[in-house]
Amino acid sequence: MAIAPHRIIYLIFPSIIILAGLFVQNSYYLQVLTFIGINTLLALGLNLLMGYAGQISLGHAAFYGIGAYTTAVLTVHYGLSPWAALPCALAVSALVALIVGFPTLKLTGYYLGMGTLGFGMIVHIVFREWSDLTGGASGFIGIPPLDLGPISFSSGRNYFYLVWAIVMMCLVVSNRLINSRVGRALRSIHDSEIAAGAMGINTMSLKIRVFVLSAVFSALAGFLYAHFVMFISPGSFDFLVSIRIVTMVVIGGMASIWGALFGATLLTLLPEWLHAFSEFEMVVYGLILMVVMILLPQGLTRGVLDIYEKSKTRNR
Amino acid sequence: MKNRKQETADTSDLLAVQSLSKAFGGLQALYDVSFTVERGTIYGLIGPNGAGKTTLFNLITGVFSPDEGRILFENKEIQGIPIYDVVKTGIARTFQNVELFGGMTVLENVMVGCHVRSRSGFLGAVSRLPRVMKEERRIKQKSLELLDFVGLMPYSDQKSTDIPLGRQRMLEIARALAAVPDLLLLDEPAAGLNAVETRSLGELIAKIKEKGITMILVEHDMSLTMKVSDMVVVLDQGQKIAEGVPKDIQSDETVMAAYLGKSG
Amino acid sequence: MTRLKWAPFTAIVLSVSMLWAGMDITQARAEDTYKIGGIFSVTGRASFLGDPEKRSMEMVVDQINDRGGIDGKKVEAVIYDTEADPTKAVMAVGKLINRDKVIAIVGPSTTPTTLAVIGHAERAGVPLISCAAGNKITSPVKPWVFKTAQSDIHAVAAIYNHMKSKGIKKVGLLTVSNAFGESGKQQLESQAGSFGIKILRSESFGAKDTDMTAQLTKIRSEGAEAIVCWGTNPGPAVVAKNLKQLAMSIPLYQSHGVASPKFIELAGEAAEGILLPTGKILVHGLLDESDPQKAVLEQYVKNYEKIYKIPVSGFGGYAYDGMNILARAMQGTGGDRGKIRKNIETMKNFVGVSGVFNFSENEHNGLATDAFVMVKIENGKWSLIEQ
Amino acid sequence: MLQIRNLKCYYGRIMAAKGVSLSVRSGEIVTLIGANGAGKSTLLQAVCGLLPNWKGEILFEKKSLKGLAPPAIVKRGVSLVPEGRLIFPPLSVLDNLKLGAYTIYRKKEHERAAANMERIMELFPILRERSEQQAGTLSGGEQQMLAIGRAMMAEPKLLLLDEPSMGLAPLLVEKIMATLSDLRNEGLTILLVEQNANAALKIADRGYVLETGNIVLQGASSDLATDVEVKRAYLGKDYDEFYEGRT
Amino acid sequence: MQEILQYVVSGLTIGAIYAVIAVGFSMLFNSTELINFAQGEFVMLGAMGLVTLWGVFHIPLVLALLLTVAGVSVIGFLFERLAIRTVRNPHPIVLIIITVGASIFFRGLSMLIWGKDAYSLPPFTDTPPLDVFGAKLLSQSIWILCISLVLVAGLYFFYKKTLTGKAMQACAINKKAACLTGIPAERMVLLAFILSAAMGAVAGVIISPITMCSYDMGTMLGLKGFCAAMLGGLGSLWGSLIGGFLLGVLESLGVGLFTSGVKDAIAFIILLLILYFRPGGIISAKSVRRF
Repeated sequence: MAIAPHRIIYLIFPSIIILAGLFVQNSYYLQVLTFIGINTLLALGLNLLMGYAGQISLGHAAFYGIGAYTTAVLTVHYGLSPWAALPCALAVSALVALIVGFPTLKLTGYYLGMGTLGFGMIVHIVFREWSDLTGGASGFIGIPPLDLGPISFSSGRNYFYLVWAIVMMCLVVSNRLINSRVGRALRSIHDSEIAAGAMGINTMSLKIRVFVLSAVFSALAGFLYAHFVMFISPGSFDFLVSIRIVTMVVIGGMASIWGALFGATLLTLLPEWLHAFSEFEMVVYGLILMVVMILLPQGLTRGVLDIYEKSKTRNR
Repeated sequence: MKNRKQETADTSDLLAVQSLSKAFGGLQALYDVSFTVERGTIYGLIGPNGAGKTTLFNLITGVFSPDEGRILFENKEIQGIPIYDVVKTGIARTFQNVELFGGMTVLENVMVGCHVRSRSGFLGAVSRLPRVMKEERRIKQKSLELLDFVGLMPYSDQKSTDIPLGRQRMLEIARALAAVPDLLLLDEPAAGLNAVETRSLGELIAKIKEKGITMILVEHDMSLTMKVSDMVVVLDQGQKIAEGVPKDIQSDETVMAAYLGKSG
Repeated sequence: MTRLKWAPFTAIVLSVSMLWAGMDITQARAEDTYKIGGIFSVTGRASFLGDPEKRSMEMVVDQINDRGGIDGKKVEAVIYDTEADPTKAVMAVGKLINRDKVIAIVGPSTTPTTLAVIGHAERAGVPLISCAAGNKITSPVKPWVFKTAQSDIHAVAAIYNHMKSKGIKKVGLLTVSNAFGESGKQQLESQAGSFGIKILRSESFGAKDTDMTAQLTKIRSEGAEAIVCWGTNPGPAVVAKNLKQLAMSIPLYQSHGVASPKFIELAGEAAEGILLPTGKILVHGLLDESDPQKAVLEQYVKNYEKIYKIPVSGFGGYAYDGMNILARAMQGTGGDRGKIRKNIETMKNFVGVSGVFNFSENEHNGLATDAFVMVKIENGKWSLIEQ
Repeated sequence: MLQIRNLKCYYGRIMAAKGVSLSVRSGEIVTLIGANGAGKSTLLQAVCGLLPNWKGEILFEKKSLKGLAPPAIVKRGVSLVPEGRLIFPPLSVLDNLKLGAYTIYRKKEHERAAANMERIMELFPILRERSEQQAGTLSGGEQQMLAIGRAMMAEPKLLLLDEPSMGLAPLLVEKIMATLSDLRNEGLTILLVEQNANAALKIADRGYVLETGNIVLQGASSDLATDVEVKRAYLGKDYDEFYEGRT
Repeated sequence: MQEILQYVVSGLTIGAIYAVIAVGFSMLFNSTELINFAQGEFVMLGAMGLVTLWGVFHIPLVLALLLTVAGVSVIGFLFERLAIRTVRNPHPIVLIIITVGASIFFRGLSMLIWGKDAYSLPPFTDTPPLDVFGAKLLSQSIWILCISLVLVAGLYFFYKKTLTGKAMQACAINKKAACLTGIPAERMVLLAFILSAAMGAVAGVIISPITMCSYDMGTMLGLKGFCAAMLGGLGSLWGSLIGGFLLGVLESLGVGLFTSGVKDAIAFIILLLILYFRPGGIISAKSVRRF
């Protein structure tokens, strides 16, 4: 290899995005791409927690929702500018993650899964029942679009660029994090918690910090979602959404930043394709999940590489 | 980085274990064990299965806290300190079952070892300020030096679990050394190694000793233990039954009985 | 190890190729048809609404085309499923407006999905005729958004009128904890005062709950004279059963959300004596010949049952009306969205399945309280209550 | 009866047996001694199918045990009394024993199982006394008896024992060993893995000394008992001299 | 006072259902350390099965019950063989996704078979509600309470008295030791799967008359059942039973004493509290006997 591939990727990837923005004329596709971007953020955040720190969360939609509802409440009820609401949304999400993280991350395995699931459920019920603030089950209307001086992000193309610029930024942040002192410590927790402790890593505190970071990513996605759709309702942040985020991470391939991108792309597009199956959609979707996990438990990104390598060695 | 004291003449005790006891449920894993480790020496810790050797290791490194007794390291009490702070005081360890970070390369494993001797955090990682990058370079260089020291340089880019077991043991030692310890605890470093590997392990231990690092060695390969240790402590059923230089231990009747069963 | 370095490329190549496969690059065909979008929750938790709506819309479009289309041009319906998911609804509306280039949209089926897509239709300037009931959709009025479903306001008014005539003053509410129930609860609470009715207790139940005796017990302990249950199947049927089991004999009012034969089937004997407001479709056979809607209703029911061989549901009519209103508004516009919008807004006395529509600049629903009739379930059948 | 040829097996990533060959003849007690980590337990686990990926040959009554799962090996007539006894603590003593005869009950031969039970009870009268008690409440020695009894319920032809003396007082060790001796006299073949070399060699006919995955010594147990090499295997001798000989 | 009694009675009915589902979870967890997120779908299949056999084809009730439970057991058998046994890398996260996939698959399949409508069934016996000091106890509730108690007692008997039951316990206690006594552990895992599917089916069958059955009824029931299992101590039979009843009664009292909006939140708040402060559950599976 002449040039390290992880460097080239930072050229290729933005070019693809810029080109996509220029050539995709149809704003429906831009819309789909924007949703893919938002989902990538979600998957990226959870991937840090699940893929790198090895801690499962079945309640991540809660942070997604907290991000969305905080900005909605602040911009609509208190008339704040969305850009002022953004740091608040991230901070609220981080604070909740901090409070919840302390007792929850002491749990392991299925118990951790159940703890996070329960948390997600409770937050969902809060969204639904606190109707004075959240608009209750019928949802929250009138969220303003994003503007930055003269640039309006209400158009599909501008929003597409905004979302993907943020995705790009988060990809870089994640990548830098993973390949740093903290990132190595994080990955060491995944591989052997006891050895990590013996290396002087305060595993509990690190786990909580990653949990908070991953909550912030999710809240960012929630913020973007809220100002894109300009309407939110509790149904968009329920248990099934949490599961879908987990699925994105697992199907894409855990412990690969780019796997999150692929997982998010697949899981966003899959339902669109499956419309062709109409009535069979759920059956096919369930089958795909099962079959992928049975055959390629490493996730598709890694799985496809494995298959490619095998065929290469066989041909030799 | 922590300043290393050049210890040559000073032979004061580095570690003192004083009447340590620990019970799990009804099982008394360790009962009233005391011994001291001199700076710059190698201490062999032996005993049959279930004698409490690993428990002792876990107490010293802060995995558990003792029910009773004290652990003095450089004259400071360290019992009950959480595991990650114990490392900071200067105690590093390896593991009986090779606890490498399988998802990382050989080099990265050692770099994790540098954790306590470096500072940059989340913001540093993301910002990549010159200060952070400098530290990163320093960590990398230090790790490469250590790999060279244990002879793993050619493997630095391989996945840590892909190299042979013997090398993995070496890697664990390099990783522990990256924490710049004063005291290194080796938990059965020769288990599963062949004769050649065991021999180079012995040589490595000698080299580490030359650097002035004190070691406690739990090992079943008696030939190795007896060869490298300056002092040997024998545990049986949670109690210290003998302590002395290897020659004496090898001919000690109590030790013999503990291992071979009471004869006659 | 080296192969892991290729993971980013693999991920990107896979993602991009998937996107490629997902986009059919084919250009929209020449404008020889009027394309109308439909978005209904054909599957998912509101499929009881979306499924008949989709059928009804397809039926109308076929009828129009059989008559030779609008101004000689055929009409083509492009229908997508929202699964009652706001995100999917937004995507579907985006697809309709930008890819299929539809002239107008009928749907979505539920209030949250409608609220989610309103902004997008407004910005694109596409007339949208929602089939959902929520008041928030048309109040305040948004220029491009209309709806054909009777508002909760009228349903609540119908119920309270009936209570007033029976002298009931103290009621307990039991609403489903979703958008439908919440909207109903708001109306019930805000209108109670003007009818001199006092709400003693307001309880809720989950859409999938299996037992509501606890809520009913609580309402009973407050001494309510009647109970209003606001929900869609199957929850209200459970309420009806539980009420019977608790041997509570106070009247039970249901909402128009259960106005389908399915409710009687689910509640069985417990359905006896239940009162509810409904569009006239359920009782079309009982209507007086003089009723303006009678002919429209009978034709709709006859056609629907002939084509689909299944009993008509009370909900498909929303899409039927929506499509018919659209068809009338499109005449002579040549597909100009602005003109269509204007035509709808000025439409008067349009007799539909759900009622007689009179739109105006400030009224984008166009229905009045007379769109509802109160019915009672007797001997497993609907019977009309003369007001 | 049991022949092991050039057995290599891995325990995790550690090669725990590096080409071990040994044989057990019908009706004898063979003991396998050696220090911790010598590979004794691994060897037993390979024989009874708990370690599926071994190389070499294991023949029981001339038939290979390769690829058989533990239950199938039990049916062939090989039972293991595992290290740490691994009784089922919440179940009663009686139930523990019954489960030992699982394969026999499955064949609907209830009388045979009952007869076995009677025999075990005679062998270890204390188990009869405690038959209704939860097995977890037994003392260490009683648990060891129960573990042996449970294995005997399956009517093994070859009984494998992994460190039966571990954690027991000397008096109890003697008692257990005496019982094993009795069983041998009744015709049972026994392969005994022990750290307690003295106790094991006292009842064994032959012995093997295992060190770091290799057999370094074998012979009649009376010879081994006095051999200095045995001592060396446990306590090591001079390092250089020793490794010179092997590399 | 009468109200409180009514809440308790209502809570016991719904609690019995949670209990049966929880027992299914616990049994499986005991033998396989696996959480089956498709357990709720087995409940749904049980209910829909009875709707079809009894409600549509008018097969005699008892026969329909047995056929339904048997049918769902077969599905459990196939599920274990095709989806669980074949997993190459049984990491918990992978298994969670597989069972979630299975639950979506089952839901989709039932939507195809039974459509999107809800169905209802009459109670097993048509007797008026029982009056317990003013609180109404439905005849179906009595059925539910009896059947679930009989079922758990039956399971208890199975574990206590039969050799197969003891063998299953042995596998749960220590798989290795069980193998060494000649117990075919894999078959026991399969049996655990079948039994837990059957438990789910029974739960579905007995609740079908008091509630409405539809293809998507299972998810929430499954989650609640899981909460109950956690509450009582995952892996403990009696714990699950108690956890189920407790959860039902607490929910019902929550409606009565607070407000119905927070009813579902109660279940999950209790779950969190238990996890934080007593992760072994009320009856800790670790310190107390497992069965």
